[in-house]
Amino acid sequence: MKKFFIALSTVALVALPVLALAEDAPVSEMTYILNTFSFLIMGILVMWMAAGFGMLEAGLVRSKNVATICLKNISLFGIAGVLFYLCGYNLMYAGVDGGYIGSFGLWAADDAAALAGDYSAGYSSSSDWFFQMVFCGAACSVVSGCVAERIKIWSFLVFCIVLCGIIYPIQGSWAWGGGWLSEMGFADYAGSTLVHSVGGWAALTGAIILGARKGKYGKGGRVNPMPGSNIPMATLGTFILWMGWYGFNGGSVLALGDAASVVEMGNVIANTNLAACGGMLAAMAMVQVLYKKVDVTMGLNGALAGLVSITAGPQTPSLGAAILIGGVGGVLVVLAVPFFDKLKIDDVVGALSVHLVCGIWGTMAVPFTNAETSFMTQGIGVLSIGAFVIVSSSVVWLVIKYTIGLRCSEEDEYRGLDLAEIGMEAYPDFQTVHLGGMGTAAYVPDAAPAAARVNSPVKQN
Amino acid sequence: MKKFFIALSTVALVALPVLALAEDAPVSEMTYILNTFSFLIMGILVMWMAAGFGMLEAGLVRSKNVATICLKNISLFGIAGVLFYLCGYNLMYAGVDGGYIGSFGLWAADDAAALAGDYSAGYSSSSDWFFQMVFCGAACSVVSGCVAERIKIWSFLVFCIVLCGIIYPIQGSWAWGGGWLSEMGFADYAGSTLVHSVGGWAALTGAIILGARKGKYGKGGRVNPMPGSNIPMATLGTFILWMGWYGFNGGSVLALGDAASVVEMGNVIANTNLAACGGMLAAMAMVQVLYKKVDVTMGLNGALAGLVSITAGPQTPSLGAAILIGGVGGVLVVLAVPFFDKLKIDDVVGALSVHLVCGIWGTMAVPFTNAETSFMTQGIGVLSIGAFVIVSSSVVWLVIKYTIGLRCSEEDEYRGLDLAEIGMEAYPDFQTVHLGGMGTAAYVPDAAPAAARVNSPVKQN
Amino acid sequence: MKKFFIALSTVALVALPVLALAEDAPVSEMTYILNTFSFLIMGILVMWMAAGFGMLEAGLVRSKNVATICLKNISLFGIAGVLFYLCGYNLMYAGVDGGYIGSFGLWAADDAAALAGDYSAGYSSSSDWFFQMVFCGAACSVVSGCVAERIKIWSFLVFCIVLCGIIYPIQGSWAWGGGWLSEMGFADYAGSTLVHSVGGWAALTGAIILGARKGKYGKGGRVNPMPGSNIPMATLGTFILWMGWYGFNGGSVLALGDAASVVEMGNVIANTNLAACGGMLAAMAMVQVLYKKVDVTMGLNGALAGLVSITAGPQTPSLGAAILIGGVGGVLVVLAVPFFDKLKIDDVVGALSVHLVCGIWGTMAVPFTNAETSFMTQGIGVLSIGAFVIVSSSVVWLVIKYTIGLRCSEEDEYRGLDLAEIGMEAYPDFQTVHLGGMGTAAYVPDAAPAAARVNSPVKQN
Amino acid sequence: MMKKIECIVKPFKLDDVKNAITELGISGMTVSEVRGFGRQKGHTELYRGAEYQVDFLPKIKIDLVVSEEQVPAIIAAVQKEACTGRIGDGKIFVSDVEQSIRIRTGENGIEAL
Amino acid sequence: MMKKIECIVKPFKLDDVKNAITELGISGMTVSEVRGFGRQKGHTELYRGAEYQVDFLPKIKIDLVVSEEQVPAIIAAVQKEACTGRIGDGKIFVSDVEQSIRIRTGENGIEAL
Amino acid sequence: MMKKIECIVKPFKLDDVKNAITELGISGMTVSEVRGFGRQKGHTELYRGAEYQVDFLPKIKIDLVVSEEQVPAIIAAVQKEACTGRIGDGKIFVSDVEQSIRIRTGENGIEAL
Ligand SMILES: Nc1ncnc2c1ncn2[C@@H]1O[C@H](COP(=O)(O)OP(=O)(O)O)[C@@H](O)[C@H]1O
Ligand SMILES: Nc1ncnc2c1ncn2[C@@H]1O[C@H](COP(=O)(O)OP(=O)(O)O)[C@@H](O)[C@H]1O
Ligand SMILES: Nc1ncnc2c1ncn2[C@@H]1O[C@H](COP(=O)(O)OP(=O)(O)O)[C@@H](O)[C@H]1O
Repeated sequence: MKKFFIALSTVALVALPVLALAEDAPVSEMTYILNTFSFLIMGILVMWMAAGFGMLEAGLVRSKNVATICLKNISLFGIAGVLFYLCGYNLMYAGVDGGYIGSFGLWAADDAAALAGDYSAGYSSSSDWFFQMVFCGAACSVVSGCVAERIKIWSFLVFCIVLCGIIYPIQGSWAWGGGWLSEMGFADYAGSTLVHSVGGWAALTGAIILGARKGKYGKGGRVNPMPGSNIPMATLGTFILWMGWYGFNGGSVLALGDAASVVEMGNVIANTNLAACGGMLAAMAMVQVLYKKVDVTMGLNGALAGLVSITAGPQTPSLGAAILIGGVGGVLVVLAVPFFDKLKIDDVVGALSVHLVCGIWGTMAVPFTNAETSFMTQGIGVLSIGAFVIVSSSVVWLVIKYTIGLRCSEEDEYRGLDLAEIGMEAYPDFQTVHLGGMGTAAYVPDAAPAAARVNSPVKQN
Repeated sequence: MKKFFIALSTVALVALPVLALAEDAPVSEMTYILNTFSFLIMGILVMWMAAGFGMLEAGLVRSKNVATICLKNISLFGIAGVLFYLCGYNLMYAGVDGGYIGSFGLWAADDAAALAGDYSAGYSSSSDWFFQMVFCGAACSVVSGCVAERIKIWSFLVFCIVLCGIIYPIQGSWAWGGGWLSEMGFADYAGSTLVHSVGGWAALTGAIILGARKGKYGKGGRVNPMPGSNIPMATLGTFILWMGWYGFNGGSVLALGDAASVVEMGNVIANTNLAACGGMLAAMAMVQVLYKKVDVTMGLNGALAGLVSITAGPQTPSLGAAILIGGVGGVLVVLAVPFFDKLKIDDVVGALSVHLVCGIWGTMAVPFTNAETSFMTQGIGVLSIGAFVIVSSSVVWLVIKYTIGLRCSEEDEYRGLDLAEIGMEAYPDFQTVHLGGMGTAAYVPDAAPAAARVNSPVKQN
Repeated sequence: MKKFFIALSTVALVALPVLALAEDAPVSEMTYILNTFSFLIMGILVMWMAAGFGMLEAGLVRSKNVATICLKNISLFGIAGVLFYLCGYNLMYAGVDGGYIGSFGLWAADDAAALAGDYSAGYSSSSDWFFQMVFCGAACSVVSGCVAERIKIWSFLVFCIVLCGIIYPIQGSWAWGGGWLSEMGFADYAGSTLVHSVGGWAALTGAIILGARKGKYGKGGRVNPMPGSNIPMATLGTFILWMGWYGFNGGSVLALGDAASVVEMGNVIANTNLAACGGMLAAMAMVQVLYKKVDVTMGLNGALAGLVSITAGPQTPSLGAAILIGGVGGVLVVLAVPFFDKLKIDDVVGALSVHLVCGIWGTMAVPFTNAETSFMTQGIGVLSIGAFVIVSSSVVWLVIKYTIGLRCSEEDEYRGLDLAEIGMEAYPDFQTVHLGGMGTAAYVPDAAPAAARVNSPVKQN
Repeated sequence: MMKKIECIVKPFKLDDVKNAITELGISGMTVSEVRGFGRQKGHTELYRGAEYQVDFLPKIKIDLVVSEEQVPAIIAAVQKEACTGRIGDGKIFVSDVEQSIRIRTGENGIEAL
Repeated sequence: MMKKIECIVKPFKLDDVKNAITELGISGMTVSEVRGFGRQKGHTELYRGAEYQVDFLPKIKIDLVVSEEQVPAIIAAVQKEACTGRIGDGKIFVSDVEQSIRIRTGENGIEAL
Repeated sequence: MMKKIECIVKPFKLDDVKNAITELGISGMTVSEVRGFGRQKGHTELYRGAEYQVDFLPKIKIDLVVSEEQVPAIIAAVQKEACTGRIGDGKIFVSDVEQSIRIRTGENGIEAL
């Protein structure tokens, strides 16, 4: 229900008796300023998460696909901005009224009332647009990591256009836009479901329709690891995401102009932080126990898992509960990664385990600490949004597949998308290791149909 | 005219009828606090751009010059701070009064009035100093990328001292300091001209006086690419710059203490974002069409081009217009890069195309959406500042050249500045590729006079 | 005395006559909001320093230990969060009352008063908890860099638990918690002593008890450099730290709700910046003079030295004095690095020189610009905290050493902790240089007892 | 007599070749990354509006020192495994080795392999 | 008879040498990065207040297998192109190769080159 | 006659071997990084829940071209310095070199070394 700001008062949605009083008071200029400023600053932090996803993914793909993933991550953010202006915002927020969709149309700022001294809107319209837009970008970023290393760049960007312009806003209208799920009481504070699992479902259908990277799954269920090329970059990405998440959740208070909001913001940020701590430490402990080594990428994923888990309800738990909610997320991610591998769903960076699995967990965990929500309603939200995204994104992936094509050629996959699509190497000065047998840049040929290879004599390597 | 804060009211410069009323009201303590806080937070974001330039340039130079460019980027920011204290701020803002220059002298904070309860200054003096100082650093950063890979480090830093201490503040006084250009009505909201093209002009004269890197231009007009060594780092740099730009433009509202300012700030940030989107997507499309591949560095440059383009007037366009203004910038950058190469002006990171060309474009584009400006005045501003910087920076470059020397020896250039001047490698653990024929770390000897080589028998490689 | 917020008034500690008036006024809701928001935003910047330390250290260790240092840096921040909740905050702030220690117990938010309209607490409790917690993380980060490349990861994390949960909060209670040092008038504005030199002392005892890396010190006092693997990453880390430091010092005003606080915040941020500039430029000049080259890592350390130096008193100096205070720090660091090497105390990233030496210097320099402090009291603070941390951390290090062990085996040290403890390479795609004679990944065998080598036949390389 | 066999193969064939060789009972080899120039042409790369030719392609060189009688079997195995039928599959060169020493034991000749 | 020519040259000479060799009609070569130790002394580097000597300098090794009669021309070409007249220009070593196979076709001897 | 000595050693032994060789009056060598496969087994790495075997271990190859009479002394020196007594210490291979040229001067044979 959050994110649908009721303009009469900045505090209408905060269920605290003391505020009954405030609800009738007109919004003051100071409140208007602070609410707006919060949207802008917190929105800037959320934008920063695009860089975090970019660095995380650049660190976790092999060096031959690094430039491509960089380009994807920055250009999807560009697409999110343009599409949210062209149709996304209005589809999500304009006249949803308990229904299933907003209206089509360019978005335009309108702050005439505020400039005339009526601050009842609560915040400037651009600041709200900006804050909502950056969330849309985050959903896209989830997809890019999962389908990396084999998808054609323009095909991916076309998918992003539809995701940002149509899929994300329609489902978003159901809860945050004041649609049917919001009426029902579905609670997703900052987007465990609306952002993370939406990205996750779209990534899941994409990964299935694309298929696994060549050589990832060997004979007899063998999983061939394809280690990421730059661990400190992945760590930096995680730090950036962690930082940005303070804005993601903290900004979702949607107000700063009264004491209750700022108290809530403090709680949200403290809980967000401790959920990340819990997720990371739980994942590290789990990996140490299971594998006798601490896989650093699992630790990173654990932190993100904690963050995703708390996102549906960061305002209600105590700090201890936040650690637990995050911690369960951290455990889930360690179990989910090999699970998806067993299903031969090839998720390059662990996006499904982090964003989809923990997005669901986080949403379902809300009723533990929030008496106003029910498992039933939360489940309906998770399922309906899941179903919608699975169907709609599958259609889009398939249309792309049978028109401009989705997957690069096997040769291009072997050479790497950087050379094939960008004509550039990410690290041209460095001698990179191509020793197949070292498991790194491995191309395990048992997965490659010999015929295919013989038919394309030009690009061979 | 912006940046010259008229102390009577925080809103005096915002031309909105409703504010006529506010103009006479005394500045409240809250307004004073918020204005100051905005300067500080937005200034921190602008400072962060120094890191963005550093990472962008570290990613786009060859590995043998990476440590040097890192050092240059962080030390120029140190120089900007010290020089803006020693003389820059006062030259730019103290007693310009419609003239051509401020006064010499150390800057010192003076907030006695505010501490005594008179908030008419509008913000604390240190916060203003800090916000203006970080802009000065940005102008220097533009230069460093363009003249990279061949300039001696101390010579570069000497140039920075003059740029930060003298050239930047003098021209800055003309518009933001309340000098003659501001009286004329020249509009440069956050510095398309005053910051970016100033850096661009200084870089241009530097690049010409220094000459191209050895081997960059072959016989018969052939351009030998020297690819940057670390694309994800360049991408990170672009993300950082994008993030910092919200502060660059958003902070240039110069106020946060009233609703009109915060509405403007929202519009500025949304427009800034969409101009970057437009620039990036236009550049990517353009490159795809021209070269059949998406050059990721062009995409990055496109985003920056969009940002520079909107900077002169981010408050007036609609979102659609912002996309267009940025988009034209993106197209310009794709055309400008080979253009400068044709002129054999060797710009290592594309700083001229981004900051100079789009800085001019952005300034000239203001009248399209801002009725209070004219193409004539804008042109006068661009030309007069251009002329001043060209002349003054040429003098400085030449003085350095004929005293301590500007360019490293050919041998040092071949070995890389990291070994020659820093005595250190940026990536000592990595085996770097020196296969000349691969176009990477290439030293194309047809550009090297044999005699020169024979005369320096000690440092040969 | 700072950091111990007297709830009656947000400005009680700012010694300005004009505020006598304000002291009696009740805290307004706006003041409450702004104070809280300042804690949150500035706290986010301080959290970001954890990433800065991570990148700095990842850049300054050899590639074979990079993944491990990344994991350590992110997980120590997780530990800081959990421990500060479990016992740290209350030990530091609950009922210290001029004494030596607070009380044990979980921390929990309590904002009932504010929600009921009584804003005398001055800020929300979670925001305060968050802001204090991130400082605790910073102290840990100092340790990790110093003892890198040879300490076992779980042993290090156990130490962090004790440091965050017990050592840091106890000594913190003495000054910031309102304990005996604060009663005495000891001044440490943002933690030159309480954070940086605490980390430094703990690192010092750790480095001594661990011993130097194998091969670091050769026969006849020869120092074998082991260059860091990624200079741009180290530079990025420094930029991040610099940025975060604005929050570290600026947030330590502990208030934003009145003009005096925000004026102070402006001064703090400007001084913080110029101290960094001074430190960096002084270190660079010093290195150039001493070694005829500009060692970039010394420049980076110089900037950090300036930041640490100003941290004890960033509110009182003029800008010029801030440059000097930072500049002395920069000189100290250049002298301290070889000094510790002479003592054969192996500090991988220069943490002792930066955080310990300059932490002491900064604390002792406060009386130069702050008449309310005395060298005597400052000295007592430095010595008492130093003594406490030396003793307590030595005990912890030794207990770990004789229980689970502290140092990895010689073989693991040679292979690198990444393979030994994480089972992963930080840069698996890159061919790394193992040419011992190049001084890079060198393992100088004269330091390795032959017997030890023969006894472990399995893991040989 | 001992022979040195140098095989230059496409990088992704390393695993197959290694397996085939070890199946012949050869227990050691030394591998290095090289760049090959040959009939197989390189590719063009693009950087900031300028295209350039990259002539050298990544290849793997496998060095084997073996006893003379093993040579034909090894050649056959390498050729079988490394062959894709397309240009650039690589070469096998054979030359004499006079002496071999195992450093650890000082063993000599065939025993050292 | 076939010969193997190993040329160790300064890295920036690779292009010139490659061009000169291909002009002689040689269509293949294998290149690797090596570090050379020789009369040409290394340089000192500085790290955090301690200087150290780097003895090994980057060099390029070019391996060519050619027919015996081409050897003198190649040696002459390489020497001409790779020579700067200063210490460290490198070496050319020639040795016997007994057998050559083109993996793709199985061709043998001179035809395989 | 000239001989080529190829030594494959553990990376951290490079310095010692280099020093021992230079003490014998040899003034040049060429070093490259290689990966060795042999009796010394590799190690397992872990990545995101899947373990895998890394078979190839980093080794250093030192190439020396020397006059025939120096060979025994060099072999002895290398063996002494590079030996740790544990599996994977490496090998020394010796073969013929027919001709040597110093590019800078055009000197030939032993003088070129
Ligand atoms: N004469 C040669 N000497 C040394 N190496 C060669 C020679 N000819 C080819 N090679 C190596 O063999 C590789 C493959 O050769 P190429 O001519 O491209 O195709 P093919 O193996 O099908 O003949 C080259 O990349 C190069 O590494
Ligand atoms: N005896 C040798 N065996 C193998 N390589 C050698 C030998 N001597 C020199 N080299 C290689 O040749 C390169 C150049 O040798 P150097 O003695 O420095 O100068 P020059 O070529 O002028 O004699 C060395 O860096 C090394 O790679
Ligand atoms: N037959 C061979 N041909 C080429 N190189 C070999 C051969 N056998 C071993 N090597 C090299 O020698 C190294 C050490 O050999 P290994 O069998 O592991 O131990 P040891 O040297 O103790 O016999 C290997 O890693 C490999 O690089």
